[in-house]
Amino acid sequence: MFLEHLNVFITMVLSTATLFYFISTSKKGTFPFIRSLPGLAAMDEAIGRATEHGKPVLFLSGLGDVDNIQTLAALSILSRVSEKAAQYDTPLIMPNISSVTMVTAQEVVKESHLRAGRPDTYQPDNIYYVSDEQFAFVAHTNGVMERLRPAANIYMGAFYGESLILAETGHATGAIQIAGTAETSQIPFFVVACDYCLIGEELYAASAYLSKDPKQMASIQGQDALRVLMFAIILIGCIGSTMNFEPITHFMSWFLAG
Amino acid sequence: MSTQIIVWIAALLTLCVFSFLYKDNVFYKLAEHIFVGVSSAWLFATYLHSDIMEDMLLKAFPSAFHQTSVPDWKVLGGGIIGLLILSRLIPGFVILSRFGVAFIVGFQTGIQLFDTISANILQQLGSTIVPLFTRKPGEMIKNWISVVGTSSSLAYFYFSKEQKGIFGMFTRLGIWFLMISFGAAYGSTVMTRMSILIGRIYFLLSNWLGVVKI
Amino acid sequence: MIEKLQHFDRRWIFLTLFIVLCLAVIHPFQLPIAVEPFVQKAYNAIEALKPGDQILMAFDYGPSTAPEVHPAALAMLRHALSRGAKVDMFTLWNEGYPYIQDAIDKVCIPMGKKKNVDYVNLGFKWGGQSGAGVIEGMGSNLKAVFPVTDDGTPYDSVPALQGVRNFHDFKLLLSVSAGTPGIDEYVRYANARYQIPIVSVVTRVSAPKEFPYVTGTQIVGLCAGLVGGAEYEELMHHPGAGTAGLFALSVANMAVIAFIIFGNAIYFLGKGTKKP
Amino acid sequence: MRRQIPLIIVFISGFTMMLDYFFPSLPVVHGTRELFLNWSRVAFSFAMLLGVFTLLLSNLKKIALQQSGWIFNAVLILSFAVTFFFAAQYKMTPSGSTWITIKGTQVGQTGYQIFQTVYTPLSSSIFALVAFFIASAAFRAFRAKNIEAVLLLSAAIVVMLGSIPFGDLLFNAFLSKISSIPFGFSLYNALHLSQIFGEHPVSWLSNQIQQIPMLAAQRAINFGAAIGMVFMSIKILTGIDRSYFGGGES
Repeated sequence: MFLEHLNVFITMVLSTATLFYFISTSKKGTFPFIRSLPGLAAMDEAIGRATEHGKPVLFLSGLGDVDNIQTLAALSILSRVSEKAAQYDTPLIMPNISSVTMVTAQEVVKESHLRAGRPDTYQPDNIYYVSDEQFAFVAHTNGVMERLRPAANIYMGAFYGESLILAETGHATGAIQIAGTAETSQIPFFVVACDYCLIGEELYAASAYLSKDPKQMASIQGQDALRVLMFAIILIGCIGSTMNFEPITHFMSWFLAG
Repeated sequence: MSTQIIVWIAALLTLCVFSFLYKDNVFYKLAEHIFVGVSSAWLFATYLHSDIMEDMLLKAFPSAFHQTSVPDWKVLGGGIIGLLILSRLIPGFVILSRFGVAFIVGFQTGIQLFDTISANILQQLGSTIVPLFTRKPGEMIKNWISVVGTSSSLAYFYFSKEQKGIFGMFTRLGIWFLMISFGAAYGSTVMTRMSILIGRIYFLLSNWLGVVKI
Repeated sequence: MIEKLQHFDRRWIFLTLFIVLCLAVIHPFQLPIAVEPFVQKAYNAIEALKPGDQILMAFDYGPSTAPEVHPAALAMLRHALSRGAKVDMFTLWNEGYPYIQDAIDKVCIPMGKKKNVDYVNLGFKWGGQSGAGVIEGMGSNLKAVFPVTDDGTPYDSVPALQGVRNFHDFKLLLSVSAGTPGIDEYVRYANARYQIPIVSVVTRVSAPKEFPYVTGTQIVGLCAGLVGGAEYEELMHHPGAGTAGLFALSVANMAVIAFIIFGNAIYFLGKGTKKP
Repeated sequence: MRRQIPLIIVFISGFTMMLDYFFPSLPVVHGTRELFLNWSRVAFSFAMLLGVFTLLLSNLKKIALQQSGWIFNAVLILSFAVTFFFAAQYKMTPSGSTWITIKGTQVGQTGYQIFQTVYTPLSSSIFALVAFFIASAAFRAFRAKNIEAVLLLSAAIVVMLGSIPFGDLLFNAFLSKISSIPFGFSLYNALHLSQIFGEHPVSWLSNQIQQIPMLAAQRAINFGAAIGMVFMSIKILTGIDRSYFGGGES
């Protein structure tokens, strides 16, 4: 039982340890270098453009419910986007496919308005539920894009078959489009049809990056450390397997058994 | 041409949706509002039956459904969490709705965390590891491409270093692999999406107009 | 001229595509079919079933994806039943329910198979967005998740389900999947925990995402989309909806390639004129 | 303190699942997983009530205020009411829920018919829009502007050709054309290309692209996404990331 999942346990302990190690170093005042992420700079610009044209910003957190980590990352990004929008006094519209996400997003946006010092401009009606059906949600969102002509469309979270419908309709309405998803099958469509696309892990990194919280930034460093480790495992594993060196191959087949 | 009213309704709704391709119009708007209404009602009704009735009430109060099984009060917990989330409808109770969300977030995160480590990291790493030198040249080329492809693409996601110099070249290679994969994925999706459109066209030409016989 | 083409209205593309596909549907041609290795693997896995083996079949798709995956689902069901396997069908998608009925009408009944003896319709079970609960539940205790079959027969009185408790009693999980919950969840919750081999039918678009799991022995065979269905029908020598749709699909692909070439032509011609 | 309670709930429920994963036979956690999953299913359905309530409310408001296009809001309310009236009439049979109609009447059947006549075609028609957009996006964005774009579009074209029988037909026709040119065909022969490619060279190439470089890149994306998810999960469980609750710094 426990021993059966020992490898999973080790990986988890290792990840947690790296995270807390980098958090502890970050407190000493070392602010890590993080390479620029596509679209994050454009996000402010897009909101600014929406303000100039007096158009709203459209934010979608995907089809996931709050039981999907991508949705939580999206809500985390929403928190920063809506803060910016509140500062600029630009309305942010967010149709939802799930009631629980709607509730949570309303909280997020309300808090952002508080942080921006504009609690009076918070409009709960702008964050609303449409339908639990994927394509009813899409049909509605398409209509919103055509009728309200938002100047910026931000798609973050778990998207599925509808990604291209949204992105192409959005393009036709002339909006700046910034997408981010970890759904491997939908990344190509966002890459092709949107102006900027956060690929896979960049979605999670963006949510940490935008928070400007040293603890969150530390997690990006932790992710990188884990990546280096994976790289090493691949390298050592491949060499071991080429030379048929038993200690390595045995260890790998135990550790990577899942 | 079909004489069934349901086929006509379905066909006209299909055309209403397709009219959006020309531009947003009254017919699309009509179809959109019908769809939102119908779908949320339908799903709501199904979830009422399947979850609230069957998964909660039936198990907690079997006698009310003329069943003899032992009542399982624990299942009412779901209802309580649901009510917590609903409580935000009453002003001043917003904090309670957070408790419900917190529960769902916490335990779903807990479930997914370990399964992701196991299935998406460890097992996948296991399949990435291949011998780099073998007797079969074809297999060797394949193995090299996959190892180099995976590791260079993995390097692209490395955030703590500027993509410059040799590292930059390596990540550039990673981007090429990513681009090939996006292109190939796009190409293979064309089929998928076209199948669905063809399904609709079959419906229009065969079930509705009767031009095609299958 | 080039100037005009650069502001080419995309609605012409929509119209061309629609007309071309209508024509292809009206006048189809039979095309030769090459079978992909993953489809062959799926076929072999089902071919290896012995009479009396239990398999689970999940119909996790809806009307929007059915044109793609339903033909392959029917072909596989036909194959499994012809090997004498007992098929227990269910769906985690509310929209998937009618397709079980359709499969029974089109495959099980014409083959003379008996309800609850040769095949079982367990019906629909909602498992939340991720379906984890139901899959987990089925893994430990199938009866707890499906106390009755779709027609109301109590679990214990179904002849086909005698002695079936959980995933360990099944030879194969046949997942026809078009999203979430679907194949990913079965890999994660059913295969990772209970090691049940999975044969899957997926949409073409999600197929590449599953490729890693096919080589990783988690999924033992994979049929991708309508083409996968046509290929499976070819292996079974029983042409159906998959084969019929293949010509129209081919035309559609050629049309998209033509649009790409056209787009590039405009781009390069435009570049030529801009330089001076 | 009020801020802390949700975080404590997150931690406890997450930790319980951890115990369940590593010590499934521990009496304290045994069965909690199934119970929790049942709870969350029920809770989501309850929450849908909230969504539906707000949906109806906002539409009724628009009708009451006679805002522009209120007639469409009326259509929405009407379609909801009619569908719900019929769909809700599927009856609970004593043995569980089935799709059996009330005492053989056709009421429940009508609900199902609405699903088949309205829901199904609308859902698939909207999805079918992707087919049009996939063509227009290919036309617009697949332009050979740089090496990345060239890789993107050539991979797409090869896979598109390779997944249909046309691709091989075209290529083989092309081969028989160049066989009339002595040099072209002898080059093909000299490299033993036909032995590698077989009878279906284009679909062979398309499969290779999908199974080697594409799989490699996708693995990397999956790794990245998984790493990101693992760290996000740890941050959520330990309360470092609470932005989804709307608030940063407690």
